Amino acid sequence: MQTVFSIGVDALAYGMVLFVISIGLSVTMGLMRVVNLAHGAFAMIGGYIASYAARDLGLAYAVAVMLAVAGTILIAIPIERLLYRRIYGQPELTQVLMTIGITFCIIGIANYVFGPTLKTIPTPETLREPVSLGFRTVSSHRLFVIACGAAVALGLWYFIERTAFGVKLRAAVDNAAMAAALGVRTQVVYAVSFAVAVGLAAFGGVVGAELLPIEPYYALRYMVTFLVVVSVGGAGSIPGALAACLLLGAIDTTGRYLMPEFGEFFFYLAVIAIVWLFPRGLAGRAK
Amino acid sequence: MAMLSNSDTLSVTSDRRARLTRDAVGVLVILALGVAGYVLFPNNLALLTRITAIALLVLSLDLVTGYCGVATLGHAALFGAGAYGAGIAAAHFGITDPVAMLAVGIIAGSIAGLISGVVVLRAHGLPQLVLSIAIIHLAHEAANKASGWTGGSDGLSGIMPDAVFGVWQFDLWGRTAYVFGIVLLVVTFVLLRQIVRSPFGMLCRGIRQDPVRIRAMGGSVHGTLIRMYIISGAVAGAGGALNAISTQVVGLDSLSFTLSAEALVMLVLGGTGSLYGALLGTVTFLWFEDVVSAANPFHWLTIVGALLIAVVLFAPKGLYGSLAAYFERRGRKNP
Amino acid sequence: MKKLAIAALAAALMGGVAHADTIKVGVVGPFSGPFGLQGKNFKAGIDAYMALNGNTVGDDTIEIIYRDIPTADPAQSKALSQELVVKEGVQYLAGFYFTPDAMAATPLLEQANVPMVVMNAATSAIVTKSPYVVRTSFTTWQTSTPIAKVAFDGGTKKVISVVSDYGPGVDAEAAFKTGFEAAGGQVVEAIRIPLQTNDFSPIMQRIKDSGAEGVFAFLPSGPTTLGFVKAFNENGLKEGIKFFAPGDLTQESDLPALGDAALGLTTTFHYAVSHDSAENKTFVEAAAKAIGNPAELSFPAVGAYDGMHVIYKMIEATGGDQDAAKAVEAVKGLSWESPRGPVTIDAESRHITQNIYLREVAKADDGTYFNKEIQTFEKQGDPGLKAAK
Amino acid sequence: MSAIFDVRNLKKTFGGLVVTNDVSLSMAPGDRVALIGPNGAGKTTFVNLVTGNILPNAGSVMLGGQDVTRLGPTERVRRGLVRSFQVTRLFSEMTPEEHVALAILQREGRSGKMFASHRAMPDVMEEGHTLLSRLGIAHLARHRVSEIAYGQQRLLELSLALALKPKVLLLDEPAAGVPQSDTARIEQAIADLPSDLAVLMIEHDMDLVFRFAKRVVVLAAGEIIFDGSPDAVTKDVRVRQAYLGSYADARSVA
Repeated sequence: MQTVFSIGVDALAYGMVLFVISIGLSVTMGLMRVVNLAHGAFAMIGGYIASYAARDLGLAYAVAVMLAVAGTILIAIPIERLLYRRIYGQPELTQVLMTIGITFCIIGIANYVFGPTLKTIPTPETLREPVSLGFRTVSSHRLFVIACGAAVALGLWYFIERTAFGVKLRAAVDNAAMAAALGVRTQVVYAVSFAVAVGLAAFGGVVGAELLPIEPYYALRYMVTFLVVVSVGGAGSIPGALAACLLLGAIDTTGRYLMPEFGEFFFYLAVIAIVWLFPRGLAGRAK
Repeated sequence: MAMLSNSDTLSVTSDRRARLTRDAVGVLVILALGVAGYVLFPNNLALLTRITAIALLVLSLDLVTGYCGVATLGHAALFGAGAYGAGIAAAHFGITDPVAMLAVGIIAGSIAGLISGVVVLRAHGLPQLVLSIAIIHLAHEAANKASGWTGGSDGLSGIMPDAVFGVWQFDLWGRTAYVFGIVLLVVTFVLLRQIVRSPFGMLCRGIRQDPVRIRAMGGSVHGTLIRMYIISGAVAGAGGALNAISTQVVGLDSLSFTLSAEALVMLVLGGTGSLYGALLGTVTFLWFEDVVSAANPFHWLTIVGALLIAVVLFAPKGLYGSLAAYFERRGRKNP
Repeated sequence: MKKLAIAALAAALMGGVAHADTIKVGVVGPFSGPFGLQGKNFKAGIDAYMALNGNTVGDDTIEIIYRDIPTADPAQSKALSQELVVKEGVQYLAGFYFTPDAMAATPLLEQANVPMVVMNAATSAIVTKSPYVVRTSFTTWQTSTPIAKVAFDGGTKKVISVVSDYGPGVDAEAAFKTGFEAAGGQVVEAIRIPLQTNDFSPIMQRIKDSGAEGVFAFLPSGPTTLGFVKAFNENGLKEGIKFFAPGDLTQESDLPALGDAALGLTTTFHYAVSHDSAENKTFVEAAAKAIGNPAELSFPAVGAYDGMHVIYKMIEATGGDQDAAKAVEAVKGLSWESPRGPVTIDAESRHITQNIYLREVAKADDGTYFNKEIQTFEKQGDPGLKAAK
Repeated sequence: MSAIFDVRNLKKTFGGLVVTNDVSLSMAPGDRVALIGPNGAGKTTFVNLVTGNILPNAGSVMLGGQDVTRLGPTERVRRGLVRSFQVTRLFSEMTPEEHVALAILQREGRSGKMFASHRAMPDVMEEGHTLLSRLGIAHLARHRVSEIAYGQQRLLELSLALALKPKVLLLDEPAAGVPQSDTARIEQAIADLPSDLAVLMIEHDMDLVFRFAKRVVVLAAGEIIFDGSPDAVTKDVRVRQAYLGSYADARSVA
């Protein structure tokens, strides 16, 4: 029984890490209809900035996180203006080509600037201490990530469903021409959503770095995982992404505990089963 | 009425002639490039053979992605099945005749195509992409687990193909392998030209553009796509077998997500929905990669990335698509 | 071009030098991609050797040609090796980080009359694939066997083994199991985990539940190792369960990222950057200069450095002529003082016989981490070849 | 004459909402029936039920005496129940010639052929050409659909349906979106439809309905409230109520 709880905690923590890192991709893919394979690259940029700020400059963790988010958005703005703007509304395959190209470039530059070694982001003392849950201990960092996941989910939900900007965003997504006719400046809406998505990527990259460490190939290594999680959840749906992350996290963790040899099989068979049952994703909307 | 049917039959024959001419030109271009490769780069035949094998994979991907509109990032499963099929036949069952190995590869590829098709066609769009990713990972893991048969991560070695038709030995310079590959490519290309222009090919293109319309015409969408997937598997399987025969080794990379993604990149680079686009994309990407990675083995990835971005910005229909559109425009301006 | 050739010819005739050739060495390795750091170490080792020993042997100038294979890809390795031989005309093939890449190129050697000097790939069987293969690195069996003895002698009787599910991992598992059970210990469970593993918590739970007193681990360097070691600490396993591994896991370039989590981990390996000898000081100084960032230096560099030593000896013996058999024959039984300690190329297996050291990760006064050598197992051959027979 | 097309007591609910309730409609070969009704009357649902894109909760669809209620859309097409779309659904990168050839080959079960070209099949080419000539678009046979005018696309849509040689034809607003200058062509084409074909046309344009139909069926709120001659329909109290009522509703909403 204790083992079951223990696995449950691990599964929840892993699922939340996946959620925090992937949710930004869900925004770009679901709301902006861009297959953004460079999502991991932006998460990586965030990680590098935070690592540099916290480790080399010795800044506090919270400051490093904020710097990472702001810095990544700053880097992303010209990329959005020059490159992404050309692929809004283009066929998916064109978007794939462009964003893979961007990913390659960012990897190359990161490799050149920061070198190929792993970069860590020093966490404050309080996040390093193990916390006792009675039946086991977990690192407080994991609890922090779970809390971040919950906060992001709520915040994003509020942002999209309850704010004036969210209304504009949804209008622009459903019918860009109509929204433009109603006076919504769709270019601005897209730019802001892109910034939000990139900011979330950077945030996820930083808080998830304990599990998915920062190195130049981060951007490619975890691309598939992000893509799978978002698509299984149904792109653009926050509850869907959350459900997918928790479900896949649970299946992955349990599978790896019960039969570690077949961990990969468990995960991908589960993916096939879920998509088979929900061909549009867990919370997929009909087109 | 008589006049009409008369002129119709006339146009039928002249059409056929025009088509045959165009096909002949296509084949001649490939052959000419093949010979040019042999003469100009006699020391690069191993690379050229590898390009040929990958070209078969990209052609095969074009059949389902370009002609049928199926998005997949797991197409290497078909290629790998062919490679391992041919490799296992040679290493474990003593089937070392290259043509027989090719046949085994084609059959293995077709079966993999059938299985992939059944799974992948269950969903559309992103979830479809994810299904294909799941397939390639499962295939990769399965091959890793079955190391008794596949050699696992060490790769399957001990593939010693006989001489082609008992005459041409596979040599160090890779001449035999190269000619074998080019012949295979030309034969495949001719067959595929037929298929994509046949009623079946038309049906596939129709499905890509509007499956609802095809159903309203009484056409079977799923059945047609599955058939195309099997054909695609045969082509990819042939590519895999060629790779196994020419390099005499099969590694897990031939069943990898990376190879699948690269194949898709090459296809989109060249232009989807055209066999020429698939070929052009493969040659451009692999040649470019070879040149820049030899020039700078440490930072070539950045340059490849820049190339991909440039293609999207300046040739959004892919290299071949944009070239064709350019010439069409010019042709119209000065007829 | 033509003019140049004529000029060269004229120079050769007038100078009357009979043999001033350029001898090319083709080096295949992962110079970009996720394993780019290892390839960088190859280059650092080679550069260091050539900086210290010059780029000529006799009258011949040595030229290195690099070819990149980012991840294990035997077909590509074969194609590139073939290209190196027929197009570039290399007399020696070297490098090879991954076993499948080395294996794929071995069938070429006899036909091409080219020796292969393996600078890393660590599966025992490679040297049996062709009589022209010489290895200057190590095998997983060689580095994993001593740790079994260390574990047993240290009082650990029950061990769970956790390895990544690929060739080297399976080798390590077998090597440890053989050594540990021969000593009288028991491997209570042997787990193979997929290469792609992000979250190790469930594995840690599994280790806890197994009731073992120690864990033997083998994983590829980089994120996987980091994740494993971190999870080992975070889940509180460090108290109570002992950690054993070959030294790949605590390679110097990963230590800064591992940080305090790695402190106290014991591993056995053939080389530590901190090895205390004059040869090593010279080597580290030159290699650090070559690689740029000294923190990136790790074991593939020494494999490459010694590999170059072997190649130089081969060129010396053949006088620059292309004669693979003679070249290989010349280095059989060759002994020298490597930066890692005294080494010999075993005449029978053509694999390197060397000292294996027990090390512990420690923190230096300046806050950096290093592998501190605490015990030496002298003149270790490769037990893997015997095991395979 | 026996019914070629017979819908009995068709019912469909979405959740708790009844969209089609107990609808029955029968047609004989040669019938020209118009189906009209205010917006939201359930016409689209009715078409989807008949073509098999959605399955009914109750009731049956008979085609040529056979029950096809449980068959999928493709199978119904193969048995002679063909529809056209309100908004053209054509393959923008293909030519009219290819469209028609594909439909003919599909009808004859030859669309799976891999090693032949339709252009090398004189029978297909001739039938296709005849069909396109009849609708006056033969001169466009080799232009891409994306390059031809919308009115001509509507004609192609119609010729596609005809190429399938249907027994029952469902025309979903065949003149919708067509510029005034082209409607005459389309009307002519409809008037020239084979006389043994049963045609059900869904249409808003009452002028067209009156010129075309021998019989009018009115669907309102998911039920058939009128089935009779065009003359009688304007005088029917329930029809007036349904239309005027919905007009009043529309006013109040606006």
